[in-house]
Amino acid sequence: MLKKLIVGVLGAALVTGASYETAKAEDTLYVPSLSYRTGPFAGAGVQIANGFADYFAMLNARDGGIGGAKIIMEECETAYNAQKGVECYEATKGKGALVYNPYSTGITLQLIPKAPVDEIPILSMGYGLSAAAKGETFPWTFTYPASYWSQMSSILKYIDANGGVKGKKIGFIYLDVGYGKEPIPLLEALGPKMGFEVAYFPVGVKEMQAQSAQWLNVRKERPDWMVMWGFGAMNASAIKEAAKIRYPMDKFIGNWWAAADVDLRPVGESGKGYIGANFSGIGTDFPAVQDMIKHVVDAGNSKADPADVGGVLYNRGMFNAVIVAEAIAAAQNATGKKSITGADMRVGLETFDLSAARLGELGLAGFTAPIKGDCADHEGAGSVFMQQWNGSSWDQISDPIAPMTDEVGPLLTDAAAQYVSDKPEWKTQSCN
Amino acid sequence: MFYREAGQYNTTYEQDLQAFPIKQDKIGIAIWLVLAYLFVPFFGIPGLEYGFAMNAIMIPVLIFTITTIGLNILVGFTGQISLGTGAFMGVGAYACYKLTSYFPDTNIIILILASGFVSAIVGALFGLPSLRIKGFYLVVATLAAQFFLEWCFIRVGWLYNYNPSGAIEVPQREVLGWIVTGASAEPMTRYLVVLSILVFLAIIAGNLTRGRIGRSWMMIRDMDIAAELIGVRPLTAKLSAFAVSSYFIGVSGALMVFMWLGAAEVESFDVNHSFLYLFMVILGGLGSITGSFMGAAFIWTFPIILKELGKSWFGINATVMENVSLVAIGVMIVVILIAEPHGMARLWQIVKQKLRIWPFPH
Amino acid sequence: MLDNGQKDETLLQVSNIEVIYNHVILVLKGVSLSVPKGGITALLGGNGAGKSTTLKAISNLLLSERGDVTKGTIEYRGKKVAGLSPAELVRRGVIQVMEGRHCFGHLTVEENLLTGAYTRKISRAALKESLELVYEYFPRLRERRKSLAGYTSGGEQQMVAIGRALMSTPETVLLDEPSMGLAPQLVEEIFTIVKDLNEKEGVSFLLAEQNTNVALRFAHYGYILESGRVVMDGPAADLRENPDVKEFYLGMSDEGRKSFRDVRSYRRRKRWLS
Amino acid sequence: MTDFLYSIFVGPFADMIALPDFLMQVLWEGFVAGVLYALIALGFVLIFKASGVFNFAQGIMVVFSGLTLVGLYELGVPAFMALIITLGVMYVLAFSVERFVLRKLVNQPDIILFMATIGLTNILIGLGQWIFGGETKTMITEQLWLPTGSSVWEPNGGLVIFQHIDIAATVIAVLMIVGLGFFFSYTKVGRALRAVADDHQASLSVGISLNQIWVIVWFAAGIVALVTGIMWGARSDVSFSLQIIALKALPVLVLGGFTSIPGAIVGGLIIGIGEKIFEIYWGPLFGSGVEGWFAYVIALIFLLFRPQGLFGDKIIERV
Amino acid sequence: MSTAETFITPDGRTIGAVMMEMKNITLRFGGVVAIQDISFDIREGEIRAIIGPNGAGKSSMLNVINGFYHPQEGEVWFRGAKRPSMKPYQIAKQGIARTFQNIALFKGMTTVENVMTGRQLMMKKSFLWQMLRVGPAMTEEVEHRRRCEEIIDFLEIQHIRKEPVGSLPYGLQKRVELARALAMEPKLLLLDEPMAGMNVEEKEDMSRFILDVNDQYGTTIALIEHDMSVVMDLADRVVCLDYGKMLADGTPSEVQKNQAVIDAYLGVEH
Repeated sequence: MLKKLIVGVLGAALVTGASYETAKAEDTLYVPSLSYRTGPFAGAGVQIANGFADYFAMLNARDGGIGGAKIIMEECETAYNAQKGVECYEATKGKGALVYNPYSTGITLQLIPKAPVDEIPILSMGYGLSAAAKGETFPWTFTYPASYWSQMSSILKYIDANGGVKGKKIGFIYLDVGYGKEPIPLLEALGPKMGFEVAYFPVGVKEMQAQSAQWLNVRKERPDWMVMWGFGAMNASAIKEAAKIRYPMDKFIGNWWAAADVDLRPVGESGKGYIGANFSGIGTDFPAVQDMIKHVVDAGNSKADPADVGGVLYNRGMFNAVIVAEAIAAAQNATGKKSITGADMRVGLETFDLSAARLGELGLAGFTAPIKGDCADHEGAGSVFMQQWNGSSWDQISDPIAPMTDEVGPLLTDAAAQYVSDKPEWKTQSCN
Repeated sequence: MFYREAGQYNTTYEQDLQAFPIKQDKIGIAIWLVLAYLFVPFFGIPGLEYGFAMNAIMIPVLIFTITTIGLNILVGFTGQISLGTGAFMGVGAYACYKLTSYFPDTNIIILILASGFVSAIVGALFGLPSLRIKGFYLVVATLAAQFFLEWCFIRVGWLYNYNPSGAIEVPQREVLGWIVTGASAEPMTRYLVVLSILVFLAIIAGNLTRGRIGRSWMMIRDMDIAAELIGVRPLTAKLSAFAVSSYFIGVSGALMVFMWLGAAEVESFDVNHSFLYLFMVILGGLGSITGSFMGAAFIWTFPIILKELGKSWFGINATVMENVSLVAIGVMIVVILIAEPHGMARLWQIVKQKLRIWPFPH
Repeated sequence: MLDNGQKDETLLQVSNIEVIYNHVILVLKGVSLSVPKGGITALLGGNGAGKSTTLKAISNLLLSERGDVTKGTIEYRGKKVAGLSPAELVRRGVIQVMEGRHCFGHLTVEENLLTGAYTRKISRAALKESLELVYEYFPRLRERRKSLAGYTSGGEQQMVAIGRALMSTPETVLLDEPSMGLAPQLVEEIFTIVKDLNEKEGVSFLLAEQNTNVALRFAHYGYILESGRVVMDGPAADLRENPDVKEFYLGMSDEGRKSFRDVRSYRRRKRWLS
Repeated sequence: MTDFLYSIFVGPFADMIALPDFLMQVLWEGFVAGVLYALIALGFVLIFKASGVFNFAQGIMVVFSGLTLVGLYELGVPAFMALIITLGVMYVLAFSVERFVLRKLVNQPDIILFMATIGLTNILIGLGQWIFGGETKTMITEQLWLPTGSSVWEPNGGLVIFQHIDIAATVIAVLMIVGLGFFFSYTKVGRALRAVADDHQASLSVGISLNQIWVIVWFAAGIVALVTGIMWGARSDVSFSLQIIALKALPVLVLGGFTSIPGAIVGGLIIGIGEKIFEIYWGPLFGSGVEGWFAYVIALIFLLFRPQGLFGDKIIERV
Repeated sequence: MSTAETFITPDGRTIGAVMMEMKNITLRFGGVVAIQDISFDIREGEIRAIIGPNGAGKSSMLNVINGFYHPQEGEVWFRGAKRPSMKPYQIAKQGIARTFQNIALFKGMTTVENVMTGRQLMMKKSFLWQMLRVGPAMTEEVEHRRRCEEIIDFLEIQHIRKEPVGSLPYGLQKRVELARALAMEPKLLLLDEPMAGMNVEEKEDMSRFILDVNDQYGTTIALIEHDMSVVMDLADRVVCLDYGKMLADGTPSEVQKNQAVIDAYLGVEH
């Protein structure tokens, strides 16, 4: 018994060692995917991971990779757990990882200081630390297409355009962890300026599915608008509770992690009218998505349920892959190498330019607003559009709304300064 | 054959009271120490990439060993079940974070060791109910600690310096010119620091458990009423167990964030982690310091090994293996409890017994 | 009443059993006895002599206390008992009344009695009939049928325990220490009922008892157990007259016995010599 | 200072009086939550009474049963067929637990058994995720003929909303408790269950098979878990995060006592209503989110004064 | 009974002054009366037996003496002073040790560790020294270990010194328990059925140990025992309880002749 165990362990160690060797073959691009198909947020994690994986599989199948180099995409299961996140990071970084997409604010925060040391950039696409949008302070971190603060400012603009924000009370219901608390400084800064009042409704991770107290409080506070920073099982529960207290759905806006098909499907008809922010197109009408269906899904190489293809989170996972792929291409152009490094990738991300024309070439015309980043701007001034749930699917109801860059920018600068204030050794870059 | 104590006699009580009275054990420990101090820091684990071996295996395993020893003092030696381990680690981590911001120039290792005292106080405070209640009721009390503390970590902004991200981020600190915390710290440095703290604490744990105080804990565990009638003060015994246990756990929490994770929010201290540490104690062996090493190493590396095995041998994806390892650990807990409640430590002893008489069957 | 000469059918035959608790503690070291049909057989001895263990070995309740019969056999009506569950034994007519009046305290007296019929698959009418029979023997229980067993007196609890066993229409009852903690008159009362049951209903009893005096007055045959061994056995009447029994168990006469006080020097010497 | 005292001792009550309909709503929400806590606690009590096992896995059993039901439905099994199969699964679970865990751990210290049920929790989480995936699933409320929608009561211009599913949950919980009560009081097996709860040895001696009884109680607890899973799932979907909420049953038990069914119910209602009231009216003083620990801290304080719970028997220690 | 400072037993042994006096003790559990209005004393240096049928309240009485139960009524006097309500560990400090009816050894420890627990109260070295386990802590540990080894030697259990007590035979466990109590160097030793379940030979051994302890260390002993021959031989005075009530108190021969005792316990033909 014991002998077998020892043999097994030794064998496993050898195999583990061996598997590191294989990844370093010629002309490949290694992209790790820190996914979570288990754990409390698996519902969202599965969709994102599928979209992310399928796009690279499609590129490999259709174009033979990027610039002639095959993409090796490897998933590592984090279960949305910070400790497992470190393990995954360590397990993959040695294989020539180009970029990390942690998909968890907790893991992102852990990786931010590591990125400059290991010289592997982080792309926290629409999550993570808002301040990381400041490229001068955070040379290695990117938040394309927008930071949480930018998103919140877009949402405020939407509210302002639909009945005005002045004198209104905005209820902010959020998952009571780092992620949910991110926009609070912005709300507190903008509230007095724009003349609105905020009521906060935190939802503990444990109470994600028992929110009746929060919604009773909503009933008591009677906010004019509700904005939600939720995730996972919290979203559907919140919308259900809102329906229960008969909160008007068209005054209830979820951020881009609280406006997916998986969130609204359980709610169904009673969620009709609920509004969500989004930055990635919905549906399968885009040629790129069609290619994915053709080359990957129909070929049986996808883990995704065909019904989920084109869904909000699937497409977002794909969009993440698009950004990575475009940045790789940019890096290849800049360096002239087929096989690039993490440092090259950073250059690619800093010269990232997803124009409307390029979107068209990619088969994603109208999928998202153009994004252009540079050395100083790591969020690309991304716009969000609003979508509304019609009881069974999402309809886009607004054009892309640009963030209030003037308002958000200084706040981001302050936050970035605060982040490095107690880190004397922090490496910044100068962008002039 | 290899493990015989024949011919070794202890002629004084001092000799008999040593931690490892048998010569082979002394040699064994020496080999382990040489490996840990001279081999691993330079070569990592053979067959594994160095950074991975250090950051994903060695450092966390050492840190969790401290946690496990701490929890074992409470559960294994004193018989008081706690499901608040995760939160007590959090107390250590947040305490250390606050200390670093108040004393930026103090040696970080001293701060880490000092932060344990904060969690020791908090632990003793939440241990107070154990004087009146025991068994499952105490489980509920420790859950109260767990959830209340978790709430504090979120709600009390002072704890994370009102950081907008709500997380604690580790500053870079140097000791004698070596960077020991922060992302720039070399894995080797961090490993050696953690290892030394572990060795130091393990010796203390070993000493305590073999002496008067350890006996008073075990008396409470084995038969609290008899212990009281023989003259153990339940107050002192239980609270000292809670305090010492929480000290270890707090130090390990500080180490976890400062030497390993680099940044942490409340998720790293939630109740699921409390279960994980309890599993380490049970599988390793209740009431065994050696077992704590085994339990921590096993529970931490098992899913990693399983994941690799699944991927490279059977082509099974990580998701399935994640669930398989959940089930497997669950099954192992049940099996160990049925077959050998003293866990892997006891199995190891049996192996040693067998070695002692090898090659003869009896 | 069983006449001395009359040799009846043997119901229970225990041959040379050894019992170990927790794999280490040897409690019985070769106990043999037999219980004839229609008799009251007494198992006598002090605390810890192994009386209860013997009964539990027979009724197979040992397993639940980590005890194990490691040697010897127990046969009931010629069939080996080993491997049968306690429930199966009850079905075959062997039921134990446990020491210390193990009543179900949160059940009423009547419910307690009803649990005795758990193994029987019978109609309500038959159940009622059995209940009536028990109440006939224990009129006190009829009065208290609705009260919780936990609130009844020690004697009543002992009656409940015996009555509950009767509900299974047993052939043999293993009765463990019925007199424990009871006032003398109550002991008398209970033993009288036992005798009645034996004579009128034909129930055989194997009785473990510390109170040698009472036991020998009501039993037909007795075994004396000491430290897990049968040291003496014989018809009750003979045992009562036996001088050793008189001295050690009936507490009479004190002559010719070595005092425990003298043991010191004697044992010391022995130790030095050996 | 006076402001502070006011906000603790006067303000909340003034709020309550000012909006009586809102108070009603709070009480109702608390009541429904309490019913669900009570149901989980009930599962605990059943098992604890009969086998002395403190079944930590009761919470995950709720999730697992709900997940199995919905998972089967999603695989195309008709709703009621899925319900029956789920019952079968819960029976198999009960049987396996008795066969492979309880039977092997007879006479071990309680704490060992407790830890074994934590191991069981891990197994069920792994199996559930493995077979049915980790996504949040929608309870098949309508397919099981459970009501949806709500009714409104408007006392003096106020507004109190009653969800039909909540009413149904209450009714079903009451029916189930009455049913269990009947089963325990008037059936042979029920009597045997109570007998086992009182005294294992004596039950064995009268021919009650403990193994059989354990299967029955674990199965009964499984049924209770399934009902809880359906009701809770209908309120807020089935996902693994429910497991942590299910831990709230522990403070409920502390309040009610581990062995008392009425205790579980009363304890559930006290915790359910208490934490809602506290969260809504006093929560803001603490920065809200107090629901997460309120129940535990109340239980902790309660433990210090009455360790045996509201309905438990006083513990006399012996040597 | 004489109230003089000392008196001579029929065996010719000299018994000292009253050490402990129980005055009108009543103990109830809920509604159940375990001990009802019982008074008796224990004198310095004597062997005092408490007899009575099971459930008579004997063990409860020991539990009152060592402070585990607090009687609702009555007083306990110890060495001429009324004893205030105390915690068991405080009473242990006064020099009262005991063994238990259902062996209460620490099952997770070895024999020598169990015996060492008896020295707990005498070990003083601070936490810090304990942590380091060198210098004074080690000296102390060795010193007490030596005393324990003496007791182990005295009770002839050297061969099981390093065995976990859980796996020892019953008789040896009883002996280890006695060793543990002796390690406390008690002034009053309470023995709860020290010979239950032993054969004659083991009983003889145990008798010898009890007498030696009484003799060599001058320890006062109060014991509960069922085996009447042992009681009659060892005890200087016997008190007989029945159902919480006192039946008799006196020398063994007096008690043996008492009609109430015979009726309730010893049993004789009617």
